Amino acid sequence: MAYAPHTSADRARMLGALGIESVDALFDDIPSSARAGGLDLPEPLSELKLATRLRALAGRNRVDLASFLGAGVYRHYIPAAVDQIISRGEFYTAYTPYQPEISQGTLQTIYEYQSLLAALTGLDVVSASHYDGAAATAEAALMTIRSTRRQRVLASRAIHRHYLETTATYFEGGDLSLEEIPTLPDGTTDLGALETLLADAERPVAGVLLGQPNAFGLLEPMVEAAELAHRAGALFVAVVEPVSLAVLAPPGEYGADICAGEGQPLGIAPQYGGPYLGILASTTALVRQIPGRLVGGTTDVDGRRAFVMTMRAREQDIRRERAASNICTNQALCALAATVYLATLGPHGLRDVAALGAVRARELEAALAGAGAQRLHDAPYLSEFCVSVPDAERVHAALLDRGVLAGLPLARWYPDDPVLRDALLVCATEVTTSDEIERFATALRELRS
Amino acid sequence: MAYAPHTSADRARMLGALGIESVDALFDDIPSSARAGGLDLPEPLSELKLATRLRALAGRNRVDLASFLGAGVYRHYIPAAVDQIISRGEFYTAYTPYQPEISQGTLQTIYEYQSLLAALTGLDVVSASHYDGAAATAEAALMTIRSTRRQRVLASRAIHRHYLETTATYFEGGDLSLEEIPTLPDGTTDLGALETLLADAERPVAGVLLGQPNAFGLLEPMVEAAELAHRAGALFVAVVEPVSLAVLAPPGEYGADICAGEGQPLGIAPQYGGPYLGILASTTALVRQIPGRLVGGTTDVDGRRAFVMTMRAREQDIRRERAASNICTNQALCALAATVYLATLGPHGLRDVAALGAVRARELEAALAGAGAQRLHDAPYLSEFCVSVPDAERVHAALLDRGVLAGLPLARWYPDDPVLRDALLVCATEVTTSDEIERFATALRELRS
Amino acid sequence: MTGTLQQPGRELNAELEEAAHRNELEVPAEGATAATDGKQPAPGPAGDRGERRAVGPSLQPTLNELSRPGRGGTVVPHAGAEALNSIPEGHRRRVPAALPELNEPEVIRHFVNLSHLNYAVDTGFYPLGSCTMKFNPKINEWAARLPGFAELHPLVPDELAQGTLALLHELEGMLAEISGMQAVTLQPAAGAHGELTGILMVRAYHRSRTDTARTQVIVPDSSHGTNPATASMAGYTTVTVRSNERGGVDLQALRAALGPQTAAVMLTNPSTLGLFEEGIVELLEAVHQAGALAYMDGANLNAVMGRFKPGAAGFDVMHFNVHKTFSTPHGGGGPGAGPVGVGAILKPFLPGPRVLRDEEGSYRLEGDGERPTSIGRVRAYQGNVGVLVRAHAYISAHGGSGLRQVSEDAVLAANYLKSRLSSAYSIPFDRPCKHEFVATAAPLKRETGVRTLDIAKRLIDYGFHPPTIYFPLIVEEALLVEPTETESIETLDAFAEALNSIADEARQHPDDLKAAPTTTPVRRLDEATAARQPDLHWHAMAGTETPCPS
Amino acid sequence: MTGTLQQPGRELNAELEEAAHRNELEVPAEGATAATDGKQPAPGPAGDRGERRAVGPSLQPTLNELSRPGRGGTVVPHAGAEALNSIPEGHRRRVPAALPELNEPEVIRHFVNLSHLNYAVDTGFYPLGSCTMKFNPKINEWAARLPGFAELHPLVPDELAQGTLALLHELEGMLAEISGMQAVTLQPAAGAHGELTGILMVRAYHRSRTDTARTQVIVPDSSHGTNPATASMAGYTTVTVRSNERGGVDLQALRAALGPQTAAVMLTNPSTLGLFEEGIVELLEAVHQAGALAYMDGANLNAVMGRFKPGAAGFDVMHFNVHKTFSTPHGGGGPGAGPVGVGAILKPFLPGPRVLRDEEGSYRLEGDGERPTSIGRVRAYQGNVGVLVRAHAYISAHGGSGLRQVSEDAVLAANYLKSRLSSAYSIPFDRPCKHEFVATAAPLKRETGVRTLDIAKRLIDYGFHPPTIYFPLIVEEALLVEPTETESIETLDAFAEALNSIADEARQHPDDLKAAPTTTPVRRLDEATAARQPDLHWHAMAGTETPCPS
Ligand SMILES: Cc1ncc(COP(=O)(O)O)c(C=O)c1O
Ligand SMILES: Cc1ncc(COP(=O)(O)O)c(C=O)c1O
Repeated sequence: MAYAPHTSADRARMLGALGIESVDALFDDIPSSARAGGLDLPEPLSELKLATRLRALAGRNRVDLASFLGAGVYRHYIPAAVDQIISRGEFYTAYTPYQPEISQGTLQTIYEYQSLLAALTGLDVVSASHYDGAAATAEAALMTIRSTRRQRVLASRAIHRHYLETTATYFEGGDLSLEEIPTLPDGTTDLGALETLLADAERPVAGVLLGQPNAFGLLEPMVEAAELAHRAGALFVAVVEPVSLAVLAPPGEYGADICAGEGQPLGIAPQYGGPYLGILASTTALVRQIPGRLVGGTTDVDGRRAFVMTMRAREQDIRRERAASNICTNQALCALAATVYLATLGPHGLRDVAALGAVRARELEAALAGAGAQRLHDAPYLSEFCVSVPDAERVHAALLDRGVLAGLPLARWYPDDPVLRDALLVCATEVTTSDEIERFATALRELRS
Repeated sequence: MAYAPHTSADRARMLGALGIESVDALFDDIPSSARAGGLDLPEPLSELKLATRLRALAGRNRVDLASFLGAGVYRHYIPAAVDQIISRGEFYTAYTPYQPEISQGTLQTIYEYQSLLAALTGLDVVSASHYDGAAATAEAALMTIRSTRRQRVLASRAIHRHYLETTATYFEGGDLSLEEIPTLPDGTTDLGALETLLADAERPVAGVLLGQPNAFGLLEPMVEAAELAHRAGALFVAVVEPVSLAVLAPPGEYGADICAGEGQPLGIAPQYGGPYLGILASTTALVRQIPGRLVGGTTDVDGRRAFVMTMRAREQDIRRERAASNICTNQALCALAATVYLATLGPHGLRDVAALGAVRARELEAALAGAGAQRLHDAPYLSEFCVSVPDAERVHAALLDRGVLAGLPLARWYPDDPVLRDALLVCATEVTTSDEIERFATALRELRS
Repeated sequence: MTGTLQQPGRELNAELEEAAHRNELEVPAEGATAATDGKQPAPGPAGDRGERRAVGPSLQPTLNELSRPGRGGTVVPHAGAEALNSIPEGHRRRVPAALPELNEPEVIRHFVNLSHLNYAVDTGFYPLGSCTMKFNPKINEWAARLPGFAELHPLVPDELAQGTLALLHELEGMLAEISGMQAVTLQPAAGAHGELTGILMVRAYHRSRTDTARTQVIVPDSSHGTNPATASMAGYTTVTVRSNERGGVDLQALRAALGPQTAAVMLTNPSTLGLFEEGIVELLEAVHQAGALAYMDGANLNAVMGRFKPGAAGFDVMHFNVHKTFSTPHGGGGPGAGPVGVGAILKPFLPGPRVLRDEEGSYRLEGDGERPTSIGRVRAYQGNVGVLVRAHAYISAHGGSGLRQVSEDAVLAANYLKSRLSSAYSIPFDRPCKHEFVATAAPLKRETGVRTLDIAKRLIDYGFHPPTIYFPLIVEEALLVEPTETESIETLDAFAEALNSIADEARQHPDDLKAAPTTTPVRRLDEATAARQPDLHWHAMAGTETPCPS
Repeated sequence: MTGTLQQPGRELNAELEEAAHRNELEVPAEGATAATDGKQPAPGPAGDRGERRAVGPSLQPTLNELSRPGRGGTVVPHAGAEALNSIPEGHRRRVPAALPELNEPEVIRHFVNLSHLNYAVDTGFYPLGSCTMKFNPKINEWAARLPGFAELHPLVPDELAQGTLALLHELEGMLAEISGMQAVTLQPAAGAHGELTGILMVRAYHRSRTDTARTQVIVPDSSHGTNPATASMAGYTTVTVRSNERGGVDLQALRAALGPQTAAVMLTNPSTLGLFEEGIVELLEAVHQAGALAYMDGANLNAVMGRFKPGAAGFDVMHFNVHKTFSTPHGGGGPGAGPVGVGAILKPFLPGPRVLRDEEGSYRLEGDGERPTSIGRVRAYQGNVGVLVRAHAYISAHGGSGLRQVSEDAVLAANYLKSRLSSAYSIPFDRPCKHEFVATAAPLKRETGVRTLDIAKRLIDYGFHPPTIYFPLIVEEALLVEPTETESIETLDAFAEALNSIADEARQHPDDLKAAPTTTPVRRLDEATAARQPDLHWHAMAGTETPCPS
């Protein structure tokens, strides 16, 4: 059998030790009416056939287009060091470090992950990972509710659609209320509207969530929004893209109590959606409310510095129904990838990644403007922005045939918005080449002429 | 700088400790007339740019054709386990295990390699690796000369051309004589001719070399050839393909004193020629003549079993000009790949690889015969054979355009042989598919009609 | 939601209390250090480290301690200061993030040396009960890294993603066949995430029938912590029912707890005691009779593939743990994946978007809002696809017969190991187990004072990862042992001999056990201080705030 | 050829003599075991193993010991018995090869655990002199595995191989620029192979001028063993000239040795003492005046890139060690690559086939017989291409300025380390060194009885790989230390402190040093028995001769 080392002699020896003739005897406890007769699945494949099959499937995906698609998931250069480390069996075939004496590798890398993210976010408590940016955003929203004992959360409309939808799904359970804060024509969150929403004394607000950069790539007035939230006794949650934190003000600095985000840009491949890395960080004041694993430094009986999972009474395996979350298995290996990525890039390398993205994006902006597609919004942006393209969905499809993946047609997410319906959300990163930008602009020009 | 961790502060500290102002002072010993002014090379590349450049270069190679090319280098399925192990830094960033206390990993895997090859070849002494099959063949020929103190070696014409040429180059140095034994029309070595060559008492023969399977894929009369060689006081050398040894009689059994071969089929990628694995094995009687590293079992001071390089007085670092060879750095990581490959396949898996090759080859033979290309030789073959195709080189080129790499046109190696000039040497392995065979036959049929 | 704003003081006490209960905060027993304060073999900085590590440096400094201003490689080209001119000052970070500065040689050596401090399936036997630490086939790692899979953006038009969509669709079908469920969603990222997805579907189902009085979820006392925690997250209160003396659910207690207020019963089967629920037929009947739905926690499916199909038996919903049953790696804590299978009545509520196959055999994702009954998204995209590729590969390698053999071998190994341990340890539920079994060291503790924790730590000295301990909570001094099918009989025997010899040691040298482990790079940790004075990230760092090169 | 049929008895004695001379066969000093026979922390099978290994099982059984009949995975489909029907009986293997039977979990764990017994650059400082154990960049590993490079068959028509051919052609140009040579062949698989290639070209050159009286090759007494061994393989006799008191070649002795019988002088520069040949100009003049050719062993090129070009200075031929200078991995002993650069006069003799570029920028391999002056092939195909891809990547990452910096940093580190060791050890040639330097423990040995071997073994306990010892042979109790440029100053300092502290230990606890290493999985080995009773492969094996399943 594929990976079981038992020979028939081994099986016979084990059955002999148990004094039974057949393994069937071990399944007698399944009531006969509930017994299954077998599995109707394709025949087993040898490794050779399996590799052939999987290579063929992978070959049916198209990853060769000039891509300007970001919208929360970004193509970045991943240093070769990352895969060398995360493909070490000592890391990827271990589990939750329950036995610290033989898990210092995992424990210390988590501690380092926490430290690196603390440096990026300016917040002191970083959980060891959540499922993805959407789940982390939902957990952040739930944290504000637990912490304030209020039931209502306000989230900017300009947060990633899927994060809002996921948060709404999570909110279903508790009959909690999630309301959208509208955006201004310049694409940023409407702070006036926020103020009004916060003013409803009947329905006090637990948390206010804004994205930075927001879903349109734009920079939000975080300082002001945080102030409004705090004035109303609410917590402020920043939903961030971590590479941007190399050049943008850290959430801890502008008053965020909690920061959530998608860690995929930190050395993790797109993989059609996962596994990714849910980032969740908070101030020390909220340490007892943060869900997920925390690793702390301590010493062993000889006084040697070492690391251990700590404050575990927040977690489900100890606190059960009173736990801060049901999370158990997390995305630790992705956190390790991010740790290796950040250690390899360093502060200046990460800044270069963010800054090159900004440079490429401006080159893209100019090229598209030259092809008649102007930016949709006025607010400043970092490396992703919206352009106005009449009949955007059709144009997007036509560009595919020319080898260009022209970002995301926003009609998909905002079908009812007359402005966004004709917009493409496009991004550039350090891997975007001038040649690709040129191809995009040329193809667009051709289509429009 | 790319991989040096020194900061300018570090450099200053080191210069300070040395009491010098500039590193230039450390190069004063280069006479000014011999000093170079710098290097005219392309600008340094970031890892991102480097990866882009190399991916582009790799993309200019064509590895997507249906390939029937073997001729000494074979496409085989390489289990994923092989790369997982050989990409472990503990293995590939270590060197020759001079310090056995901290090199048992390398030492034991070499011992295991020796053991596995001993099992395959039926010979007791296996060196830890040579550069490739050609170099191993040349070393084998030199061994026969050292051992017998004779100066003349006979090698079948049906040994891989390049191995013969390499041996000839090695023989240049010592004014040694290398003569070819002709082949019969059935493609095997002419034993009558061998007998005649051996009979020249003036010029006694040190060694007789035959390939099994030979360069045309055919099975040679090894038992008889070995007997003839031994009768003349010469040593007998088998030049083998290691996967075939899963199903063919082992050299030790038919009287080979030495076995040389190319280990590439044992889990090593083609890589346009290297690194490969030169296999060299001999009887115990020749242990003092075998060049290259040997690892032996022993115990440590506590009586614990362990491994160590042994009989090192054959090697250049101890014996200098009297060494058995100048070999120092070998192909250890390739030997490790072969070790993992054989451990993963096991005796039955390796036999299946060889047997599937035979099955596919017969399918290929039938399909090509159906397309009008008949086998050239009568002798039995394992999984590679010659077909007769008039104007073979032109046909071969035309097939490329149809996505078929139709083996090797033998005109390249035997331009003066009127029969081989119109032959293609084709092979099949377990990765050859019926679909590929069909494409070859169809394309050939089309070309000929 | 059950969360309340706790008083820090109260919370901390509660935490310490609970943790102490779990033997987590034990301060070292007296004499615990004695075993290592014999004289070092020799002085020198590595003399004392080396005693524990064969090769190379010992415990690694943290990255910040290795950092030096100005170090670093050139991964990407440098962008000049003007690159950010268009970003308003107020939005900009004023000083560079205090990330460490290292170059690649240091980074690699750091993590390689850290990796050596880990125990893992690739290094040894890891019988962590409830976690199914089976071997992770290497071809699966290769497959997940194929550029066609790895580089695919989750928001590409369907036509660019036909390979992955086909794979996901096939995998859904395979899991449906294995579970006997009608439909499967691959989105959840882990078992607990699958539980939440499943219970939210249950909630949506009852709500769709305007059956809003159902506010409770019933779980057995042997259940995994994620079950009650999930119920809470989904807005339910938890009712716990006790187990009977055979380790099954006490049917009478269950019947008493069931009622019109019951939304669902969450049952782990085989249970976390490693036992198949013998009364499964009656149990399901009772649940359904009460109008509740039956959730099966399928974390332990490794025991019953091809032998029991939860969907066919009548469960309405279940989750799979692909990082357990289908051998995707545990990754030091994750990622895994927790697909959910449902019966017909819950199908309309599956999270979106589903993967659909049209008649010509091409695949597409469901559109936004295409199925209004859906509970919506539970995550941003289609699932932990890189993990699911591995699961697909694993199932394909085995086929139906192979998976059935997997379960047979897992169960056989567990029963064999149980029999080998049953004289030195007490087996509370002595009937054939499934993939795992519980042993207890309670009698040994009464006799010798040695606790399960000590036994576990001592196993480390024998070269083994300890089983899960103190879980399930209902068994005193529990050892939950899950050998899986990928361990050889020689390994099982060696492990049994180790545990049996530890039982002897407990009688003869109990202090040795309390001092264990002695062979590890670090020894027992001061977990109390870790919790009382949290040190959750590094502070000072050489290299902080180096200005960027311009 | 120098080989003679030795009498086994004589040979063995000679071997033991030589090995003993190199301190290889030392039986353990008395008291050597004392350090570990203090009581074990506890009994149990891993108690004594665990003492040395942090995590996981200790020394690994060999594959045959793990083998069990009937085990194994399914890597390829099974072929029935009839598959071989067309192979005549007489040619067939009668019983299956006695390979071990394991399945993948066992294979992986076996090799992972073996890997933990290795010291490597990726785990620690490896200052093995003359070997340039620098860091191996990970991007290079990635590049070499790109399917376009890895899957290319060496005999494909040139049109299918344009990417690799372009890379090889570029690399030849880069190496020509670095060395100042006119042309480069990439074929040799290692330095020694390059030496043979180079000397065979020298031979072909002299022969082409019918200058057949040249039968000698001159090497300095500090030369690497491959130099004289190469001369022998190429049919020359070796003449050794002594070094002068500054570590250079004694020019007078060289002049005396040179004559019409001299084919070539092989000079390692910088030498294996880490010293640049100060008299290089005069030396080259003398060689050429004698009608001989000058061969430079370029193994130590890491010291002088951008500072010295052997070709420009007048060398006729040299080899590179890409696994040293250009950071391709050492692979536990190989593979490396040993390209050879030549000046104009040797260019016609380069081995074939060369890589040619035509005017339109496409590449081709030279045809068979296209250049009749060639010495012919030195191997089957174009070179260790997978290794050369890495070298190309390394050079591309650095550019010219970067390579010059590499050499500066390597030389600076070596001089710094030398200065830090110069009080505790004696430095025989106290002038600025290049990439490495020799220290000697001879005075310390006279004072304390502690030998260089003991110091080396003790360094292991400090967590370092020892330097090369007892080489070059001309320095008594030599330690040849090569830090390379990829080690941080902190590492250099820690290493210096370790060596200095060992010198103190030698005075205070000499027996501790003779017992070292004590922290390794195995301790000093009985090398005499290994040589006297060779055990070169396993014998019995469970699982031998299992019939194939049919
Ligand atoms: C019985 C049981 N249920 C649920 C879970 C939760 O699964 P996950 O850790 O994937 O969230 C686990 C895993 O530990 C488990 O053992
Ligand atoms: C000075 C010198 N020359 C030649 C060689 C031989 O090179 P290789 O080991 O690559 O054959 C070495 C390597 O050890 C060396 O150090």
